[in-house]
Amino acid sequence: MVDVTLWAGLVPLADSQKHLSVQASTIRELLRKLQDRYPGLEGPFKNEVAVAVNGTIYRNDWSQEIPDGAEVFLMRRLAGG
Amino acid sequence: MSFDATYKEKKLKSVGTRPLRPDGVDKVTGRARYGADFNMPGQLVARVLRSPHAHARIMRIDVSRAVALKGVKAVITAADLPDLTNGNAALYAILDNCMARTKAFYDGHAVAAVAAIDAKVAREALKLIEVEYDVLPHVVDVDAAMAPDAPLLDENLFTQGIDPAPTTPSNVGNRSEFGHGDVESGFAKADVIVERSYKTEQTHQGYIEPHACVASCNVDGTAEMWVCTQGHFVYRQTCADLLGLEVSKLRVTSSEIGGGFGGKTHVWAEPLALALSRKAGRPVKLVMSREEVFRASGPTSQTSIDVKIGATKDGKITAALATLRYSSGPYADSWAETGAMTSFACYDLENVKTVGFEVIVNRPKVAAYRAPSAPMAAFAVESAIDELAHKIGMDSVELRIKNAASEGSRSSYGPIYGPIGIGPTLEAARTHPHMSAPLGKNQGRGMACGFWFNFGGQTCTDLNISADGTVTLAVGTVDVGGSRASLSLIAAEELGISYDDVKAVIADTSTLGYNDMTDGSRGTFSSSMATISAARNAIVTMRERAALMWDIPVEDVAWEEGHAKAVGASYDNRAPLSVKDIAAEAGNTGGPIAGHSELVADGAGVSFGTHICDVEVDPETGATRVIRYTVIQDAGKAVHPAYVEGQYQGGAAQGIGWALNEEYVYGADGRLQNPGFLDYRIPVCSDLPMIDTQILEIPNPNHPYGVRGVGETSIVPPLAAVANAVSDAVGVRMVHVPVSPPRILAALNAKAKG
Amino acid sequence: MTSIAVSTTINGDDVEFLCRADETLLDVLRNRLGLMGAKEGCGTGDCGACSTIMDGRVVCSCLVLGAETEGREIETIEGMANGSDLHPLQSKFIEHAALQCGVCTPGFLMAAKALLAAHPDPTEKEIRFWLAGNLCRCTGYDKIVRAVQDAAAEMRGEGT
Amino acid sequence: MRYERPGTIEDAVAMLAQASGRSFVLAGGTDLLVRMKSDDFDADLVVDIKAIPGMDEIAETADGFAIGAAVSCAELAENSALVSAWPGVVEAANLIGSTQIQSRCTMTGNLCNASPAADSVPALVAADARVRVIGPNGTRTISAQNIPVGPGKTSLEKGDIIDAILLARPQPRSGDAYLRFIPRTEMDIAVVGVAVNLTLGADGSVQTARVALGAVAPSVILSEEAARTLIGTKLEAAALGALEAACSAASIPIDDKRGTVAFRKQVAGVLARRAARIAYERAGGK
Repeated sequence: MVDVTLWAGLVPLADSQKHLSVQASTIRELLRKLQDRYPGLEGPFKNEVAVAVNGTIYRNDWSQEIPDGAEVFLMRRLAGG
Repeated sequence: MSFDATYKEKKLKSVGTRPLRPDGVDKVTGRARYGADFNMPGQLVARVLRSPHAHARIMRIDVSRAVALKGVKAVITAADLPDLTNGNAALYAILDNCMARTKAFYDGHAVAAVAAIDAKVAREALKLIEVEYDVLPHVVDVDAAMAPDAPLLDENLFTQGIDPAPTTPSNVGNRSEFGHGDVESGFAKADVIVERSYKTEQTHQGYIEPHACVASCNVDGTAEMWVCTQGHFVYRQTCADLLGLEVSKLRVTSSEIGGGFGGKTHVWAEPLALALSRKAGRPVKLVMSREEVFRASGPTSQTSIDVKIGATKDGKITAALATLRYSSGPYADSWAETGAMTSFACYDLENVKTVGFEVIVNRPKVAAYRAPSAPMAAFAVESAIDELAHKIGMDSVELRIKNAASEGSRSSYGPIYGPIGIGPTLEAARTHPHMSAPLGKNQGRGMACGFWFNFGGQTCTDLNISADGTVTLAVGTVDVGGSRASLSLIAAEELGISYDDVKAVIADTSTLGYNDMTDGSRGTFSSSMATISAARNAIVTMRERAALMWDIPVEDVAWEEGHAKAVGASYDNRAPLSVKDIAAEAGNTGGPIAGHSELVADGAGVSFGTHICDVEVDPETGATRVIRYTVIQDAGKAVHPAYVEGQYQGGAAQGIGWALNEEYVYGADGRLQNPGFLDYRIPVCSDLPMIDTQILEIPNPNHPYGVRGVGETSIVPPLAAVANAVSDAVGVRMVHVPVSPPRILAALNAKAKG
Repeated sequence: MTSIAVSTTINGDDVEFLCRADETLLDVLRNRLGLMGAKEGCGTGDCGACSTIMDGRVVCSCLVLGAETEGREIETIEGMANGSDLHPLQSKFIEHAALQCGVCTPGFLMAAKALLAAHPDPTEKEIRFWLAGNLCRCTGYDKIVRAVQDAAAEMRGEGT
Repeated sequence: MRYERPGTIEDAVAMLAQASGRSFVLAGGTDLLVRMKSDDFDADLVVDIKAIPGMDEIAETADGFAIGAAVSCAELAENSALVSAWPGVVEAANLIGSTQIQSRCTMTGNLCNASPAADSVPALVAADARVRVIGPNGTRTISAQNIPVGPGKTSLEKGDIIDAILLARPQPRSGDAYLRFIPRTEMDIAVVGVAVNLTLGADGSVQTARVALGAVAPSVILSEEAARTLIGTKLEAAALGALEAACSAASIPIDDKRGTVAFRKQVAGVLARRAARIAYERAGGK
């Protein structure tokens, strides 16, 4: 199981839950399962989300594997300069 | 993803050297072509009519007299840009910002545009466009915009992120919150608490080249655009979306770019040039004036930040709290959220909370500027940390070292850190001779840390090997500061050939796959990854070709130091084949040899820097001179150290300007008072000392050579480093950036009065 | 409007052109003569990107009328190299990484050339104040000043 | 817009006098061409005076110096006699703009542009400079101080051209100085500017003083109150303190993008004190 923390903006779209547990081995699987559970997340997941896996932030590489017991944060994608 | 980006330690021959840049000769001879240096046959000149009002409803626009003027070929208003944004609020904001639809939201907001046979006719045509405005009350200040009685920009804006949701509209688009622990109990454990409010003024990236483009729409639905941009693929997508063009039919070529720093990540007038071309049926050149750049491109947020930090007597921070209010121009955005995420990222905190408020005001739409939002947050937090050190009588470097985040710390924005570089930059600062150099009369020293995320992103690269064994490297990330040199070094390293045998170019949108723009410090980080991947793919092909040339199994061909080598005792009389040897035979061994790569470069890794600044302040006038400055930052691996130093020095100089003199000044009428380089005061050559740099190289585990992005972090610490130095010199805590002479003198007078 | 016929010397060559009365030297160079090395960063004499040398003095070409150049000697960045030999300042700018985006570089080179003609051995302070009218937003000026110092030494025959 | 380059001052005056629309004299052009960039600006005639003989010369006469209206500020610094006679005037003129601007800008243009913040004007006023005006009705000589009458406005009439600025030969034991405040080290417009011109008696005490303040009023202030604080003194601390207070009191500035009222008043006093010291030393005072 992976423990996922949502950024505040996503919480209202996920039944007001900030922390969730999901069985997933890649970022893609994780996002798909969350979206299945909470269809409201589909919009933000399209191009607003970045995923921190054990502290490393991924913005595109949804094939990235999630080690068992990893700590995952869903963050807003930010602009750079 | 088949490409293995994991860092592997190895001896590097090309990477880390300082060869001459490939675009150098063009740039010192005047041959390099920037946005305004390109022309097309039959091209028209475009000009944009801009609102003189900070906030006004557009009642009527009559363009008939302009259209009738001889030499005018097209006039457009918002009516020529139908809303195709399909509910995408961010895209709608870009559309409305390009051309005001119902209201002009700031002084300089575009309301109409013309294309004419020359600049003189275009100028006359602007004067013939009649716009009837209903002038509305305006608000430009971030704090004033949050007041309950502030004029509303958008009657339908209800603050998100608040529970229960507000029932009345306001100028606050969103509230965001980050942190962990319990700050109240943390403050209860503190022996010392520092609490202050800070303000930073709006600044501009100040690139020397104004926005410029040449757009050409054809009747068959194809179009071309030459433009100065940090991301021609992104400009292509945005323009196609706004104008209803097919993405692949719009070919965008990036010119040489005369500076961007985030300001050329958004489109401004480019869609107008395309719309004018479409209407006129001729190519259109649009070059913004310097005044237009200041009034109508994308400056930073103005901010107002409260910070409270508590610590024990021995310097352990027990709680940290920040409330950050960032202006975003007329459209709600997420700049305060970024500030809230970065503000305490340097520290290992048990109890931390940050709250961000996004505030809309009658100023231009905010754009990214080098580590956007982080410098202001760092100014507030690093000023408070500095004050805390003074209050508990601890050295400010020691205090930071004691509280610095390290591997395993929970970041203030959520995740737990992997290996990070804040500690080593602080250790380097502690032992740097600058820290212990004596100071003279009226001089002060300040230091500060800074954090930025750094990005990777979608990247595509082509590496073509010519018949003579030389290599053309086509990349899709715009070169803003020497990346063609660093990427050539990477290709040379990977292939085992000479740097001089590699020629890197920036490909246009029709000749290479999609690339994200050059932002987030990603240019060299991600394109180097794609270049390594492309080179490795080319090596696979070259091994196959060598096997054919030798007529041996490919498994028996190894690649070492730029040569194919036959491995095994039976081949020991064969001389290795160089890239040149293999390339010469390419026609007969399967055709051209190339390596391609499409990947997402992820895992850029967060970045930290520590700066030290000495100033001298004239206590009678407040005049401040920076007399010594040192930048310490982790580069992972400096591919071309001279251009890494350049990034450190350039970011520091921009931050110094922000700290001392740069600011947007608005009149009571809501008009920008200083839209030019005369009164928007960026540092000139005589304002600065040499800027010393120390490059740390702690390999990034997610890049084959350990490279990290280096472009942005250097602008994060200077605001606080300079303000701390000034505060040290004058003995008064400076809380309003820029710490301009009138502010310093006012603070000194207040102190003298007690 | 009647155009004005102007005869002038640009980079040693006799040049004749027609321009309107309100056209600047920068407009003429860029739009009529195809000499695009001078850049318009501000149009008001504040950034120096359009610097050219007129009768031996460095000027902002955005603040000179085309018509005023009758009988003058103009030097632009396009004439700085001697054929295929770069001027020492040009070589040193590349060598010292004294440019990033490069849009200010032609202006800096023109101004620095005028500096070294007037002061072959300038101090760092003299360099910085002479070049204060040339804005650079990329480099923080550090490497530019070093490149000028090094070029000056080479031009004095002190080679490095 | 018409561009003319007459070869005589008479032709130039006639062109300007007969012009029907808005007409301008062009010398260095560093202000005029900036104004021309504005969409709101229109000119019908520009008269370039640089082809008129003598306009580009600094003439040294028995009475002093006649600085031609087209002499660039860079050229002022290259005239050693002028620099040694009026160092304050030359340093003020040399503070205008960048190296590039110095190659073109002129003191006469700085005066006629009538900006309250013009750097050379306080120095000219402190030096009691006069200007030679040639107009349709002949030649007259008037005080430089009387040329600017408010921001962007001069007392010159249609057809008038200033052909030279006249500086007297300085008195023995005299010295002048100009200081300004800008936030950066270069390229800024003065937030405050102060010029001081002193003549000392044989005993080293100040005999005559002229103190001119720039950027603190619609046009330059020649403060007699400030001058009086120095007369008879050797710039002792009390005298300098009185000078500082007098200059702050005489300043009637505004708040704008370049500075605040409080800042300008305070710094006017500080700069006056410092400029007075420099002028005093240049006059041979110790």
